[in-house]
Amino acid sequence: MSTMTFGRAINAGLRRAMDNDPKVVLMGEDIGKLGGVFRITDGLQKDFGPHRVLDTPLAESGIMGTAVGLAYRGYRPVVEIQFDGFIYPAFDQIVCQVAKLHYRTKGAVKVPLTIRVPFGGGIGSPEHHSESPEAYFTHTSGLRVVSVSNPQDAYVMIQQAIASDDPVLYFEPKRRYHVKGEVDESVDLSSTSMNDARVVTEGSDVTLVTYGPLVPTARDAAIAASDDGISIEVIDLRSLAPIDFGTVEKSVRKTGRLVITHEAAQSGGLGAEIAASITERCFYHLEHAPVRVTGFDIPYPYSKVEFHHLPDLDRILDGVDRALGRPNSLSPHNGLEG
Amino acid sequence: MSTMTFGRAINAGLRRAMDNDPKVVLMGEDIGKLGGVFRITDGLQKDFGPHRVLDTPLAESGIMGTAVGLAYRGYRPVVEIQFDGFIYPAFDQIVCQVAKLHYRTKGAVKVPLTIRVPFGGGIGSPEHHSESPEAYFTHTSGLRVVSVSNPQDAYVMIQQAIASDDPVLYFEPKRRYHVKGEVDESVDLSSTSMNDARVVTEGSDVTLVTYGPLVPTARDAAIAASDDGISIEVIDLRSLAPIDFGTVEKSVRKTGRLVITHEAAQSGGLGAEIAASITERCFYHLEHAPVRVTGFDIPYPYSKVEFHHLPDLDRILDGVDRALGRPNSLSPHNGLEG
Amino acid sequence: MPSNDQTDATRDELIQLITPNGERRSNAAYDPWVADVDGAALQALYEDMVVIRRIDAEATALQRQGELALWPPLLGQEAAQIGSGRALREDDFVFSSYRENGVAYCRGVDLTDLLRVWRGNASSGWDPYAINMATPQVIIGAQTLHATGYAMGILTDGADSVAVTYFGDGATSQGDVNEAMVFAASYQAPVIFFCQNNQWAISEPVRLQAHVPIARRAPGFGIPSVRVDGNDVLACLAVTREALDRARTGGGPTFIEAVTYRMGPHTTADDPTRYRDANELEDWAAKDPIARLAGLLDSEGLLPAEVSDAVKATADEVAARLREGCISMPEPAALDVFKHVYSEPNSWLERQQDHYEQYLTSFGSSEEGGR
Amino acid sequence: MPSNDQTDATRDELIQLITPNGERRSNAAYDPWVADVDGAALQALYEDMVVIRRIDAEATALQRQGELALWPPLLGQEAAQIGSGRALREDDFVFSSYRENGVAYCRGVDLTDLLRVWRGNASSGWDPYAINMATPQVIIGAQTLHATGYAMGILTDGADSVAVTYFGDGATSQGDVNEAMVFAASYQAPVIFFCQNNQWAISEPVRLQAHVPIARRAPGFGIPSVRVDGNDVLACLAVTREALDRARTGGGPTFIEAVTYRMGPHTTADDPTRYRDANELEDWAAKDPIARLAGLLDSEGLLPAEVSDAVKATADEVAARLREGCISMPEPAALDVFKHVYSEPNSWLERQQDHYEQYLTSFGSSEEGGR
Ligand SMILES: Cc1ncc(C[n+]2csc(CCOP(=O)(O)OP(=O)(O)O)c2C)c(N)n1
Ligand SMILES: Cc1ncc(C[n+]2csc(CCOP(=O)(O)OP(=O)(O)O)c2C)c(N)n1
Ligand SMILES: [Mg+2]
Ligand SMILES: [Mg+2]
Repeated sequence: MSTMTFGRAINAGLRRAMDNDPKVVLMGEDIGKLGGVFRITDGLQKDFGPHRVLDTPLAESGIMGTAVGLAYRGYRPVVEIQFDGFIYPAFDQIVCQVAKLHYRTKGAVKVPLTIRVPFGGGIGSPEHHSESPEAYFTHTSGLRVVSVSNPQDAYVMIQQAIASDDPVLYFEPKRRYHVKGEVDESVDLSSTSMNDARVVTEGSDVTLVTYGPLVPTARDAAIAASDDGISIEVIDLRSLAPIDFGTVEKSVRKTGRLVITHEAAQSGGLGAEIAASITERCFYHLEHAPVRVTGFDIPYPYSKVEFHHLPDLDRILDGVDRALGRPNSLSPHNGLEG
Repeated sequence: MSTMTFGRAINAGLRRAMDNDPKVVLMGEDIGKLGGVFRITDGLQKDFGPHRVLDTPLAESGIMGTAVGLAYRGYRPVVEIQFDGFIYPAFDQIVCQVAKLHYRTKGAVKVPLTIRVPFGGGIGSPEHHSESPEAYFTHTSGLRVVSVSNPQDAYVMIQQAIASDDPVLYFEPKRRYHVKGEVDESVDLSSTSMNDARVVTEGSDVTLVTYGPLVPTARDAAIAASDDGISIEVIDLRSLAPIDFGTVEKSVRKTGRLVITHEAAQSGGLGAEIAASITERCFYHLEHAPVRVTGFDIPYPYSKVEFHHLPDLDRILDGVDRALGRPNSLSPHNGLEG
Repeated sequence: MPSNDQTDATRDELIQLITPNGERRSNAAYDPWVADVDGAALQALYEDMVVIRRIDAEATALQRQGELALWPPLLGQEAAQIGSGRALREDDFVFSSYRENGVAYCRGVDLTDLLRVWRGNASSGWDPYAINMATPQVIIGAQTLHATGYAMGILTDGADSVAVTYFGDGATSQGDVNEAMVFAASYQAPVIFFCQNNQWAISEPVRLQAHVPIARRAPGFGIPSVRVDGNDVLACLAVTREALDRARTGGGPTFIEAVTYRMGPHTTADDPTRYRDANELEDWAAKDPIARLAGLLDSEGLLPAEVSDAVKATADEVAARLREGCISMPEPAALDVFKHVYSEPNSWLERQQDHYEQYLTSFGSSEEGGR
Repeated sequence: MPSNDQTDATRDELIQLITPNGERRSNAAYDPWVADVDGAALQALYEDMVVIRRIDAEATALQRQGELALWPPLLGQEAAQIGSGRALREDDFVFSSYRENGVAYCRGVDLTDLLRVWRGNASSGWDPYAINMATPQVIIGAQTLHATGYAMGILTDGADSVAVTYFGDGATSQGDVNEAMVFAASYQAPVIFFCQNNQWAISEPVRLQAHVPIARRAPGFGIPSVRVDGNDVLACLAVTREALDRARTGGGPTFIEAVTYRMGPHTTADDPTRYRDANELEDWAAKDPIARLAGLLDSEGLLPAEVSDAVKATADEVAARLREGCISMPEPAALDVFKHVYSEPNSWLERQQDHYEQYLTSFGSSEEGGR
């Protein structure tokens, strides 16, 4: 057990994966000497050399396309996209090649690619640096998508993602990079699966589902709610595609109420899929429609107003109140004037 | 009133828009002399000249990016993407520029761009020629997304899309191009809005929501079901972002049951948003969880098996049975052996 | 050898070893690359070209007869594909577009595998590792990056094989192709960019894509390029061999523009009379790659009736096997749609497959083929 | 005039009119383009460069003091930006990246508008039509296509203005930039590609992006290019004027590579000591664009104390206004997040705004600013 930051845990996981398998190569902009703009790959080029840690030309489609070529040649590339908003030039290669190659070739060609994406807002940056594009990928058959919320998972799941023979998008909540936590580096990788959701805190009144950056916020909400006598079960999805609906279903059968929170825009976001699937699976156990607490249907806004867009503890609790039928912002006469 | 094919109706609408506004320019691959691979722009370059109907180099990002530049200069470009599966190289320009420019510049720059996308399957083509990528765009704030299902709407809505000061993705169900219908070319464009859904057939037992290529299939399902005494209300969404939930809600409050069908993959598809939103809006009126009848979570398959992937009349009726709690494929003992 | 110190005028020069009339033309730089090509080798190249043209004709016929949904003919491009394809070593790896049936033939593709996609029975025809050739790429230009990445892997492995990517004149407009050149130059990857400039991208003439000869593009990225008569099989062989040698010996990427002509439609669904002149077709017919080699062989007494008859017989036999493979292809099973989406289990898809199986069972038909 | 018949060696030549020591160097081809630049004009260019360096320093200071979240310094690139920016006509239109604060200054930008984005108060600073300059583009290379499309519109309009796009050495690797050249060449659009090769893309040296000098890239697309000393304001003015003239008179696009150096960090968040040598910085300091022009002015007696004092006073005054504009910028209102997503009403967003207003009201705070 050692204490390390979130960012350091990913670094340690990458290092372990590279130690274990000489076919693992890292690719990306500024990941070599600089160690990446977030320093996640710090020291790796120095230790593994420029053939294992490649600074690439500034072209995301080029990075993704050459990574596919390396996969054809038997490598396991780990691509860093510098910021969420810069993944789109690579979208064609991801959707048409990375996602489809295994299907296209009836399994002859494997694409064991890991795509690391620092994502989400709250860091006070300009446009394109704070987006949550995960729903584009969870709707893309052939890809796996995970998101991590704490250093231990970050350490383990980056290795599981790299070990997977399927392509995996690995979403890192960049505003949590400096959060510290305990990491057990001796853990057996096969003892857990990145496909399984995790119950963060048990509860009996409401199920609160989230992932990535909002997991700590959700946990805080559960603590705050418990002061009001409300018992929230917080679930960290970890895998966003496929989602471990079994775990969510089990919880909702117990609580009868579901709140989902994410930073991405509401319409067509992952919350829609979760609400729809859980309604399908446990309609008769639901006592209220699933409630979504999400970013608005807007481009990511400038930083002075970003905390309006981002769900926070208060908005989550308001959603919990809605799910419970308690007085909330949408009840009649909610305001001071009311 | 005249009878024309779906494709011809779009051609007539484009011609009308170009006649009315000299700033309307068409761009795309092979749209000039050839008139497009589906002949939708047939004759337009001949009549309006190569400055109004531009054959472009073979580069979708280039087409979209230069269209943005033309919009900056006051033009209203109408871009043709040759097939659904070729839109991804333009994804970055669509998501980061087309969708965000108006927001970015506080309304100073308008992007009255129309992006025409022949979409959907059922035409026996190889990979990348039969996709339904609409959910990527309905999740992208700043865009409007519509889909048309009959010649009259095709004629009117292409003009409304072009007239809109917002960017519009206009999805054309390519397997219906040759379907004929009545088109009233004298219709007043402002008498209808492309934002409104349309009730295709009224019904009282189940609401069946769809758009684009499956509208005729849904209508056929309603006819078939009526033989069994089941009354289906079919809704053609027309606008996919935003969706006219008012119309759907009204219907579901009446029927208490909702079936959604689309060709796109289920997970993260538009059906999820519709199910989630309608559950939020009329939870207490629902007698069954919304049912989705969609494509599978697979890359679009090769043509010999594509009709397994595509929802058809039987699968829709099976979904209707599920929504009604009637015996269906998921009931115990459904099969011959059962 | 092409160099960065040339002027564009020299770069535009078309390498030609056999004239359209079938005369051998000497070229000090490239003759050495084909010095070993004797009469038998020339006859073999001739047979290859005749066979792939026959395959093309047969496939086109199969499409007309409804046995194939679509076919992209290579008619006119036989020399470019055989000349380059026959230069390759088994451990080289090809990343092509959809029109390179001739290259696939050189790689030893099973004939039936050529047709699976176009009959609608599969999304691709063969196991890429079986013949060291990726299956056809539909997204224009995408494969050039795959080739470059593969070549980066060759470098890291310390091997001396080469990745070869084929694409068209239209493809040169795509960002991916240009990014591939950036990466290839930056890492000095052993990759050959083989552009078949067949003058057309569906209905668009090459001048819409490129304002100057395409071969000029690569030197701007630091990649030597060469412009070759794409209807001259010997010249295509020579320039490809030179490029392969450069790549194998640490010299990095090369760009080859093979100037040729698509004599048929873009695909069987296309009608080229809508957009191009009959005269143009005639001009190019006079430069036919097969007639040209036949002329040379003939003038050297290498094409007696027994040889040409034998070639024709081989071509007929191949065509018969092709047809047989086509019509006897087994139909896919319904549940095949779910296979190979992932290599590892996926709960979403398993549930959907499960439901669909139940659905089919409700009709009593779970093992039925396409409906 | 650059031409397609040059060899690469001539293409690599660096156009220079003022040496690093401040001596005027004659150049038969480019002297005529700056024949009208008299002492007063040179003094004005000097003032511009001093002022934008002062703006840069002030903004950097504001960032250090927590008034700005981030700032991308242009330190070292003053000549490239002022030389090109001052060549433009009002009806030309600029599409730049994020570092062209000097160009924006030439376009007459309101000083406070320069800072809105970096203070986090807006997604962009100004109305593009007010100064005929698009707001900074963050997606590397995307703006080059916008410029090309705009230029296509100029052509259709029959106007003689020009679109000018700025981008970095790193950007040349992006597909978009290369596609922009394809389109520009194909339509012969009046657009100038102005690449500031400042040697670095964050931590990546230019040799990773380009294996040969960047100016060689464009001729391969059929676009004439010129390589200019980017630290020489007069040379930058000259080559830009030539390119503008070509574009206005139907000669189509031009590519300019301005060879310069980013003397500061990539942004205030960057630490260049992690990846580059102090020596390199020293070498480039010796070629400083402002010192160089000061040297020339001085040698011609055009920089007496009263002139340099006046310039300094102007710069200080501008800096003071910049600071004042920064700290007195009004805070955005909460509901501004919902504005301008669409130009026409949108039911989804209206509902969300409505709910959020109710939510804020439940705290009694709907008109409050950022929390
Ligand atoms: C990204 C993308 N855009 C458009 C298409 C449609 N398309 C298929 S082939 C083709 C023309 C290709 O021309 P070229 O590269 O010259 O190759 P050729 O067909 O002549 O061999 C087009 C536009 C596609 N397949 N992929
Ligand atoms: C598509 C995209 N990828 C990555 C980035 C992150 N990024 C911002 S600036 C930069 C380097 C740009 O270098 P260059 O083009 O030389 O311009 P300079 O900063 O030197 O002016 C990178 C990689 C981005 N903004 N956009
Ligand atoms: Mg071609
Ligand atoms: Mg730079």
